[in-house]
Parts: sequence; C-alpha cells; structure tokens
Amino acid sequence: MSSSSSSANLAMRVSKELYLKTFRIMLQARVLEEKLASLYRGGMIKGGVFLGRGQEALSAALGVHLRPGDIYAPLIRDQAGRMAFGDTALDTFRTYLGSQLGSMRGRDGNIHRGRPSEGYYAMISHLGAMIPVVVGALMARRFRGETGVVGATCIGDGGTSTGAFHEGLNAAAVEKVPLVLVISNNQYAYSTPNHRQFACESLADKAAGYGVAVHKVDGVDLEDCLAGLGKAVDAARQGGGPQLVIGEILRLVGHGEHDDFSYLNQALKNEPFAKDCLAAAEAKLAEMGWASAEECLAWRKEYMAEYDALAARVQREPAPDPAEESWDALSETALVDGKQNS
Amino acid sequence: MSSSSSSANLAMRVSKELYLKTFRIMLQARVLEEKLASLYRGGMIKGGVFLGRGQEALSAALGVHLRPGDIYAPLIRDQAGRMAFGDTALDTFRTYLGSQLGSMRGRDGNIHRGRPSEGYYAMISHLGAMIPVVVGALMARRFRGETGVVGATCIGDGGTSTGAFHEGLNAAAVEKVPLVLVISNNQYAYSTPNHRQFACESLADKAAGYGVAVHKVDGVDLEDCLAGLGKAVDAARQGGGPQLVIGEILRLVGHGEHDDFSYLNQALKNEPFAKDCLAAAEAKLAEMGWASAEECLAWRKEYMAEYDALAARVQREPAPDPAEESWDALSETALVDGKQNS
Amino acid sequence: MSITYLEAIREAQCKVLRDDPRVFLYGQDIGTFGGAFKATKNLAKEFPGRVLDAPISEDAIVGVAVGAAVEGMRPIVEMQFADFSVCGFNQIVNQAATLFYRTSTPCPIVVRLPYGGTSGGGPFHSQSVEALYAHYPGLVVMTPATVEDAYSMLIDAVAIDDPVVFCEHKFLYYHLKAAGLPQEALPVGKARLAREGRDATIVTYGAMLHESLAAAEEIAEDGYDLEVVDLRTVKPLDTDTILGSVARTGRLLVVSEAWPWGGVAAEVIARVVAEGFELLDAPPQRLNAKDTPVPYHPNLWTAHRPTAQAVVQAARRLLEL
Amino acid sequence: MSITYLEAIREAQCKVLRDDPRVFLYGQDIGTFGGAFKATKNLAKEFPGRVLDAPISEDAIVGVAVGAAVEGMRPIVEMQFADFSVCGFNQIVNQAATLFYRTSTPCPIVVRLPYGGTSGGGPFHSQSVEALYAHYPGLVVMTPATVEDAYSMLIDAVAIDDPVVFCEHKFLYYHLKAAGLPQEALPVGKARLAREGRDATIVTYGAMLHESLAAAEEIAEDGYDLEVVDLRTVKPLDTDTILGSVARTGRLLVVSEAWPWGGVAAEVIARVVAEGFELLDAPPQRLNAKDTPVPYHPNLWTAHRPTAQAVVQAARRLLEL
Ligand SMILES: Cc1ncc(C[n+]2csc(CCOP(=O)(O)OP(=O)(O)O)c2C)c(N)n1
Ligand SMILES: Cc1ncc(C[n+]2csc(CCOP(=O)(O)OP(=O)(O)O)c2C)c(N)n1
Ligand SMILES: [Mg+2]
Ligand SMILES: [Mg+2]
Repeated sequence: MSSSSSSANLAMRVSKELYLKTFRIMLQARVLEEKLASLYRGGMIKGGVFLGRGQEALSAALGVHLRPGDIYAPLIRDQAGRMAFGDTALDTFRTYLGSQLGSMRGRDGNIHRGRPSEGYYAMISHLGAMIPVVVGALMARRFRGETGVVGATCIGDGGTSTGAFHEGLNAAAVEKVPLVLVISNNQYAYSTPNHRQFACESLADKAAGYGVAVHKVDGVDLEDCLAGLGKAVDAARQGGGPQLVIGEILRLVGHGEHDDFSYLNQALKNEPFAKDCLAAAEAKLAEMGWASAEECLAWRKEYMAEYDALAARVQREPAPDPAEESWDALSETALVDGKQNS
Repeated sequence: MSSSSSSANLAMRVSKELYLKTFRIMLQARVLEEKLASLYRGGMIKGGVFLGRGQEALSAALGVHLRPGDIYAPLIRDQAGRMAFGDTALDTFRTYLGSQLGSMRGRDGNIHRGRPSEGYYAMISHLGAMIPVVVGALMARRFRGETGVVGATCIGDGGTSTGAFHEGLNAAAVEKVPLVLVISNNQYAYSTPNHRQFACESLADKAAGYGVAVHKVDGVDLEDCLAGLGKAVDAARQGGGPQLVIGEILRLVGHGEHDDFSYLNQALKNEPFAKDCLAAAEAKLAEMGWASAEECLAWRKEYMAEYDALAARVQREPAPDPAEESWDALSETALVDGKQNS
Repeated sequence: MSITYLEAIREAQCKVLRDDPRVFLYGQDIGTFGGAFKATKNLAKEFPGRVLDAPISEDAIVGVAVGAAVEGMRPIVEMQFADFSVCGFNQIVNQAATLFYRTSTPCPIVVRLPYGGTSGGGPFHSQSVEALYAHYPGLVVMTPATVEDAYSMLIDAVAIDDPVVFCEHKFLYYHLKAAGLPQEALPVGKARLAREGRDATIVTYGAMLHESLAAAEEIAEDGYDLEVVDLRTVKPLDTDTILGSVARTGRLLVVSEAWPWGGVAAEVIARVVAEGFELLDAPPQRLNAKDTPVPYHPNLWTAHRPTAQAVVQAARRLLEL
Repeated sequence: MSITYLEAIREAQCKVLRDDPRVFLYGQDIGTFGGAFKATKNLAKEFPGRVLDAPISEDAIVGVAVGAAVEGMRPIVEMQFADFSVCGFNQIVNQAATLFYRTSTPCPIVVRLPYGGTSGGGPFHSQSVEALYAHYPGLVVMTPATVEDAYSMLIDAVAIDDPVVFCEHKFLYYHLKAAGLPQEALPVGKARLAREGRDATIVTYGAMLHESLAAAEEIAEDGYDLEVVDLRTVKPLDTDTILGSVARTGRLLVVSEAWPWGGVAAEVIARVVAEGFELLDAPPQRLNAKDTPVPYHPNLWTAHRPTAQAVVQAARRLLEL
C-alpha cells in the first residue's frame, strides 16, 4: 500500500493533467449530487437517492482509467466514476426525475441506469450480481479476439458478503479475465458496521483465496487512488488477470437521503479514512500550484449553475405515458404471452 | 502442515486406542461401501451410489473427535465419518435399499439420510447449503447457554465455489461459532479438475479472507488426520471460533458408481495424496505392531459377513407403501392446503 | 391511540420475544438501527442479544434460521425487501420446506418479506413473490391485509411448527391504521369476508384488499353490491369460504398485484371451477399486474398494478357478462 | 437409424455451434466429460474452446451468460439438474429477464434445465420448475415433449433474442426415440394437437404427454376419443389452440407433473374459463403431482406423479361429469 502523499512530497506520481481532470469530475459529481439531494428534499424525486459523497476519488479514479470499448458496471455510490466513464449530467437528471427521454424511460430509476450496448452496464439492486456479468462480457470479448479491453465493477464492504461476489470473483479468476473489482470499504453497509459484516483483518486478505492480484489504495487521497487504479487497470489490460482493489473510506452521508446516519460511530471521524477526499484534493491542487481555491470555487459555481439549469429543463420534459408503453418484457413481441397469435 | 509420518518415526502423535478405533471404522466404511457398490451393480439400489473410497481417514478422523451432543452434517463421501458419529450399517442399508424402516422412510435416499433431532443432519443436495445450517444450530446452542459444543460439516473442492459456502463460512466467522469445516480436496468435482474450479494456490489460502483458523492435514495419513482434526475440534470447542481444515486426497473411484472415471489424469496417481489411506493405515498398524495383516483380514471378513447378512435382512423388509403415506409436507396437518377445513 | 400496520408487526415481534425465550430475530440492519422500515425499532435494546444484524447473505440468513430451528429456537428472519429473498430461495424452498417431509423434524422459522409495490420502488423493490413460495410444498404463505391480521398472524406464524413465509405489504406499512391491537383473530388458513354483497365476489389479499373495497364502494353507487373475500393466507387457500361466497353471488373476480402467469389468481379460479362450476353465472375473471417488471416511474407504476379504478372496470365487465 | 431425445439435444447444440460463431456452451462438466447426461458429448472436441466447464456456481454461470449475451454472444448454459437452477434464480429472473425491459438491450441466453422426475431421483433431482420461471415476466419457457421438438425448439431458443428457459425432461432422455431429426417444426409459441379426439381435451406437456397419450389409448377401448394438446412452450401459452380444442370437445383436463399450487395447470384453466366458459360442458379438471417433495423410493415416486393410470382415472371422472 502506498500511503497518501505528505505535504512535503511534491513529486506527484500522476500528471497534473490527469489529477486536474479527475478532480473536476469529482467536483462535478459532488455538485450534481448536492443538487439531487436538494431535489429529493423538495419532493421532486419519487424513489431513493443514494449519494457517493466522500467516495468520489476512488470512484472517479477508476472511471478515468477506462477507455471507450471497456466495460463498466458501477454501483450505488459511483456518480463520479459514471461521469468519468462518459455518463452525462443530463441523463442523470432525466433518470432521477423520471423523464421519458432518459436512458431508462422511467422504467427503472436513479442508480440503476446504464446503456449496456455501450459497455456502460445498468446495475440490478441485488448486490454482487454485476460481477459475473462483467466476467461474461469479458469472456465474450475474448471469444471475439479482442485484447487490451478491461471490465470494471465496484462493490461495497457489505456486498462482499454475498454469494454472488464470491462466485463472480472466482469465475473471473478461473477464466483469468481482465476484471478490475474495486471494493469501497466505507465502514458501513447501510447501518451495519464492518465487524458485523466480516471477520477478516483486511478485505485485501480475500485476494489470495481467489488467486487474484490485490491493490490497496488510500481511498481519500486522489493521487493514491489514481496511481493504484492506474496500476490495477494496466495490469488487467496487459493480461495480468483479475485485479482486486481495496480502498478504505468513510461514507460521509447516510445510506440514502432518507437516512440521518445517527448510527455513525463518532470515533471513526478521527480515522485517516474519514477525510473528505474532495477537500483534500482541492488543498493539494493549491499546494501544487495547479489550481487555487478561487478557481475551484469558480468551477463549483459553474457546475451549480449548469445543473440548476439542467434540472429545471428536465423537470419540464414529459413524463413517461402509460398509454404509449408497449408493456412487453420481451424484445420478440411475437412471443409475448397472450400476443403470440395476434 | 504436518507431513505424513515416515516409517522411521515410531513416536505416534495419537494413541494406539484412537488409531485402532478409527482404523476399524474406516475399514467398516470401506467394506460397507463395497457392498453398496455390489448391490448397485446388481440393480438393487434405484438411485445413485456415491462412495468415499480413499477419503475414509479424513472423514473418520472428524467423526471420532465429535461427541454426543455435537452437531454433524456430513456430505457425499462421509460414510466413514457417519459411522464414527454413530450412524449404523443397518440404517445405511435401509436407506439405500429403500426400506420403510429406514430413517428416511423411502422419502429421501442414500447420502441424504440423517436424524436432525439427534444432531446428525440430513444434507440436501445443493452443495454448501449445510454450512449456514450448522452455524445456526451453533447459535441456538449459544442462546441456550451450552458451551463446549462443536458443529462440523464437510465440503468438496467443487463445493467451495458455491455462494452458500462463502456466505455460510462468513456468517460463522462473524458469529465466531465453534464450526469445524473440512474441505476434502480430492482434485475433482465430478469430472472438473481443480484448475477449472479455482485459481488460488491452496484452498487454505481462503482462511485469511474469512478471518478463521486453518489447518492443513495429509488426507491420506490417518495419524495426521487424527492429529489435525483433533487440534481443530479442540480449538473450536475451547472457543477458538471457526476452524477450516483442508485435506489433500484423490477420489479413488468415479463420482458415482455409474461413472468410470475415465477423465482421471493418470499423472495424479503418482502424487503423494493418491495413496489409499486404508492400506497405508493398515501398513502402519503392522509397523507399529498394533495389528497384523491377518488380524485386519479377519476384521474385514467379519464386517463382510455382517453386512452381507444385514443387506439380506433389509432386502426382505417392507418397502414404503404409498397408501400408508400421509402425503403431507407440513407437520401441522391442519394447515395442509386442501385439508385445513376437513 | 391508533396503530399502523408496521407498528403492529413490531408489536407482534415484541410480544413473541417477551413471551417465548426461543424467539430471536436475524436480518440486515434490524439491530440498533431497527430495520430498513423500522419493524424492529427498539427491540435490540429491549431484548439484548436476541435481535442480530446479519451480513448481506440472504442464503446464509435462512440457513442459519433453519439450523437454529432444528435446535429448538423460533427464529424470525427479516429480508430487507422480498425481492432479495430470491438470493435465499434455495434455503427456503429446498432446506426449510423439505425438512419435515424428509426427516420428521419440524422447521419452525418465519421469513418476513416486505413485499409489493410502492411509488418509485422500481423493478427490484416492488415484487410480489407469494406465488413462488406457495408453489413449493412445505411452506405456509401468509399475506395479511389489515393491521389486526399483521399482528395476530405474525404471532400465529411464530407458533406454527412449519416454515412460514410472511408477506407484509410495504404499501400498507404507514398508511394503514387501526384503533388498536386485536384481542382475537380468525384461525390460520381461514379467509375473511371483508364485505358482504350479493352480486359478485372479489377474492383478493394484501394491498389489493383496499383497492377492492374502494372499488366496491364506488360500484355500490350504481346499485351493485360486491362481496369481498380477504384470503389472509394464500397457502393454505381457504377454498370453502371462497366457494361459499361464489355460491351466494354467482360471479367471481380475483384481484392480485402479482404478475399474471400462474399466481394466486389462477389458483383460486382453477379451484372454484373444479369444485363449484355450477355455482357460476358468468366466466370467472382475474385482474393482475401487467406482465413486465414493476416500473419505477409513478405514472407507469400506477398503470402497472391494479388500482381501485381498474377493479371497478373489471367488476363492471364481470357484472355485464 | 433412430435418435433419442437426449441425442436430439446434443445434435441441436452441435448444429448451432457449427452454424453460429456467437454460440458457446458453459456449464458444469460439459467439456471433455460431455455433461452429466452426455448432452454435450464430443462437442468440446469438435468445437475447441467453445464448450467450457464451469465451477459449481450457478449464480455466476447465469451471470456470465448474460454478460456474454450483452456483448453479442449466444450462450447456452447447462444446469446439471433443474433443481440447482434455484441457486442461479436471481440472475435468471432479475438480471436476464429484466434486461430488455429496463434497457432495450436484448438478452439472448438459453438456460437448459434437465428437469422432472425419474425413478430414484428424490427430492433434489426431480423437480419441475417451469412455473417459477413462467411466473416472472421477461422469459420464454419451453417444455419440449418429443424428440423432434427437443431438437427444433432448442435451435429456435438460440435464435430468440430473449432469455429462454429450456426445460428438457430427464425421463425422456433415453427412452424417447424418433426415426430421425425433423425437417420442419411448428413456430415457437404454438401448441400441437398430439392426438385428435372429440370427447374431452387433455392439455399437457413434457413427460406427461406420453402418459396422457397412453391414457387416451386405454380409454379408446371404452369408446371414448380423447384429444391431446401438447403445449410445447408454457410461456407464451397458446390459448387459442387450447380453446379450439375445448370448443370441439367441451371438456378439459390439464395434466402436469409439477406441484399443484399455481402452476401450468392452474394457468391453463384460468384462461380457458375466462375466455371459453361457454364452451365447457363440465368443470375443467387438473391432475398434478402431490404437494410434497418428490420422494426417492420408486413406489412412492410412482404414486406422487401422475401416471397413465392416474390420467385414465381422472379422464373417466371428467367424462362422467
Ligand atoms: C442481495 C441484496 N441484499 C440486500 C440489499 C439491500 N441493500 C441495499 S444497499 C445495502 C447496503 C450495502 O452496503 P455496502 O455493500 O457496504 O455498500 P455501501 O452502501 O456502503 O456503498 C443493502 C443491504 C441488496 N441491495 N441486495
Ligand atoms: C449447487 C449444486 N450444483 C450442482 C450440484 C451437482 N453436483 C453434485 S456433486 C458435484 C461435484 C461435487 O464436487 P466436490 O464438491 O469436489 O465433491 P466430491 O464429489 O469431489 O466429493 C456436483 C457438481 C450440486 N449438488 N449442487
Ligand atoms: Mg459500505
Ligand atoms: Mg472434489
């Protein structure tokens, strides 16, 4: 594990360009999520809102290392990674606000959005379930002779307890596919603390049991996230087989916006992983002379204005109309039950 | 890992009494299974026959360390462990031959037998599924204030790939229950060799990922099995939490008696784990002067005669009679669908 | 003082924890946090060590309950949403449901499933899964529709020596209120005449009881009098009560929030026509959700599930047949 | 030359592997070993790298297939026994079955399920699970009953852009033979008139087709002429063909090997009475397995499942109603 850079260490392991680019994505995600939270409080969103506050560095660092043609199956708290992979603020709002024009057309919502045909997979709620799907996608690419492709997906500390996590990671290891699996250990699964979730010393101890490579990153340090994820993604891309990445962080918000997080063990706030990765990155930018606090504030304001406008626009978009729906669950309409002879 | 004893090493780590007792159980299991195979070939058994040939040392060594009041959920190849735990040859024949007098009354068969109310659990076929059940049983004992109890169950190399294995072992670790989980790595899951099943170097590498203690034993060396299982069972009994035991062996027969094992990689026969544990134990007995080949042969003949007679007797027992069956799946007959008002 | 459907479920668990030392609770976030819906609020504090948070392992959760039951406990398991119970499906239908038949060892577990649609729930937080469990032998499947039943049936469920799948409807959690807890209840397996009528019978359960009752009120304005039967448990199914009602009315509409293919509605109709064909004055009809995943957007969701309006329409059609 | 039901399944897979480079096979022991039932015998050799042994991970197996399908492949998955498919239930019903509805991305996977009872199979190697999958939206559920259908429907299944649950009956694997492979087939979703008759209609599928046909022959000796409809797919269900038959005969018996509560039999009856009530001269009846786990002992098993004798009895009762 590379520990986070100290302020004395001005030799960065990642380029200014990459750092800055990722920072801006993190900031976009943060601002966008703040807008989502405010829309939620205003009763504009019918379903739940689950934020990635505090996890932007880890999430975005994965997304920026992926390329078009790669496969990405983000999870609950990956707004930043999604934006890094190319998801738009527009489609985010459309999905949360249930616009008919959103990628999910009101049929599914919020974090479940995606565009599978573009390599951007749409998670189902059942935790762990996306892992084998990405493994299969990578097997398909291999069947077709494609090389240099990477498939990435994420899971929480809680999600590691699912049978799906185990079976999926094991299948990846047996098939030696270029999977990058990022575990965001944010100390809680909903209200459940780590000690009621698993008994290993570190989630990194799981890697040997699957025979996969493992990387620990400081999840609140953008530089370390970028360096660690870069190594993991490269290793996968170059044929090194599945890569497990573990980032320690703290969820800085409730499980969802309905949750007041009253169960947070306050002592955790003093842990190094409890830092706000965005504030830390901003401080680093200033320290490196790459961007000043004023510049960061200007960006924030720019994004706020942009998202306010976008949200307003999307709220005027048409909602899905039941009368226009085909109400078919099959693509082969001739095989829809009750319609096959009509 | 304690390696198997060399012939020079006459200082045994287990008592003559225990060694001899376990050997005789192994021999009983071997002879009984040979009888089952011959009944199978004779068309007397309708379902499948799955033998534990070559796995008797590992299986019996677990069984002899359990006590009345402990919980035992054996798997496919645990005829020896079952007999060590107190299952009888009579009930074995009754179950395989479908006698109405068997513990399963013809409703379930062969390896699925058990007497759960006596701590002897009846496996379902779905691999891995017994692990959380034993965990729950141990939690129940703890609720009732019982200490010093152990729950043991077994799984194959193939069974480690199931989600149930993962969730069950993780639950055991979180609850710190006195579970002893024995993995018999017999190199194959049906026809599937280890390298298509998992990619870790050793299945023992899984332990750290769950935070449980681990023991490797030489699965074909009775002494090592007895010593290793003894340690594991003691540790669990004394509050050391879940214990994972891994024994390397080779399945010496087909998956079931219908299977000619033609897929066996012949090179494996030269591996140390390919030894016949029963023959090795017999040689050891002679070497130690604890029992001669003649004595062993006499025992074998005794068991053969006993089982021939038992099988003949059981074959004359009544088969289950559909007309006498209640055909109720519920214990509360008043709640059986269609009968609740009658 | 009034009590909600959800509070009734909490109170029932509180009562069985108090009265029966064999009871313990196991499920995700049910300890200090009190559960995703607060169905176990304060119970961890009131009953220390008996309300345990579980890892995200539905299969192990049910397996644990089975093992504990074999050893004499009476575990109640909470699934965070019924939709996730399919991750523990094997343990429910193959372990718990077969245990007694195979070994004569009873398996007294209760699996609580917060089920059914709510606005914005979407495909994975809205499912009605009662038909899956009722199809398998060896399970009792309860679907309480009232505050009183939520309370008394959960207490019954714990007392039953067999595995009970307890489907509690999320839509009713906060909305549905009663004046207090019931003193007595119908026996398990008995359906309830929720509304008397003479022109047609609506058989239903869960949240659809309330849509059906509202529909009956609306139709009453046309001078039609609908009888409404609340199934209470869908397995066992109280065919006698249904047949008794159809004998009075001659017409049958079954309303279910589940998908159409092969659920409660089909089962009720198949029984009624086999045993009470000559009682019927018109073809029995059913009203189900549409045969797609449950959509997220409220507009779509409202069109996907049967509503009082849809019941009114279906009942009018039936009355005209 | 004659070919068995099982060989037809092998031949179909051989053909799609040969004709379509997007096809690959994934499942336990299906490689060199050729599968627990030899349904993939020699295919690993004939199509190197395209017939892959999987770990004992039913959930991951289906998940892998879904991911591959999204990327343009046409995976066929073999479950060693249908009974183990419940360990992959979540991926089938929540991942595969919802993908198209949610995202407009088709999910062309085939999940082969060796299902149904055989002598000595017992509770965990005998189950009929078609109703579980048919209940969920988003799946096509096939249940071929003949050698010809086993072949042509499996080829169809691979061509279909949606997930297909292919229930192949183990009892038919070795026993059922045909002269050769078919040249043409009915379209997917169309039921087949397996026997023409005028006195009553038996609707059935899978192994029960043959019990029903045998029963029809026996009853013919009494001068009664039974019509037998083979459903072929249970979802979609060809209601029109069933109604057409019932219109001719006026009587309906549905025979299914599955458990009674809410399966194919209930669904067929609910449809017939809703849409064809006036066609019926007698109450429609059904014959199912008993509502317990499938017993191990042959004596019990024979009593648990419907046999030709049981169909004869049920049909005689129906004819007398
Ligand atoms: C199989 C399954 N069981 C239960 C849930 C309900 N659930 C949704 S999120 C969550 C907690 C997830 O915790 P973790 O994996 O640590 O991710 P985090 O929310 O902390 O990012 C739970 C229990 C689920 N989605 N899937
Ligand atoms: C969940 C599940 N999937 C598939 C099977 C079918 N099956 C029975 S035994 C077996 C192989 C088991 O191999 P292993 O666990 O190594 O045990 P061994 O037979 O070698 O003792 C398989 C695949 C099963 N019983 N359960
Ligand atoms: Mg977490
Ligand atoms: Mg093995």
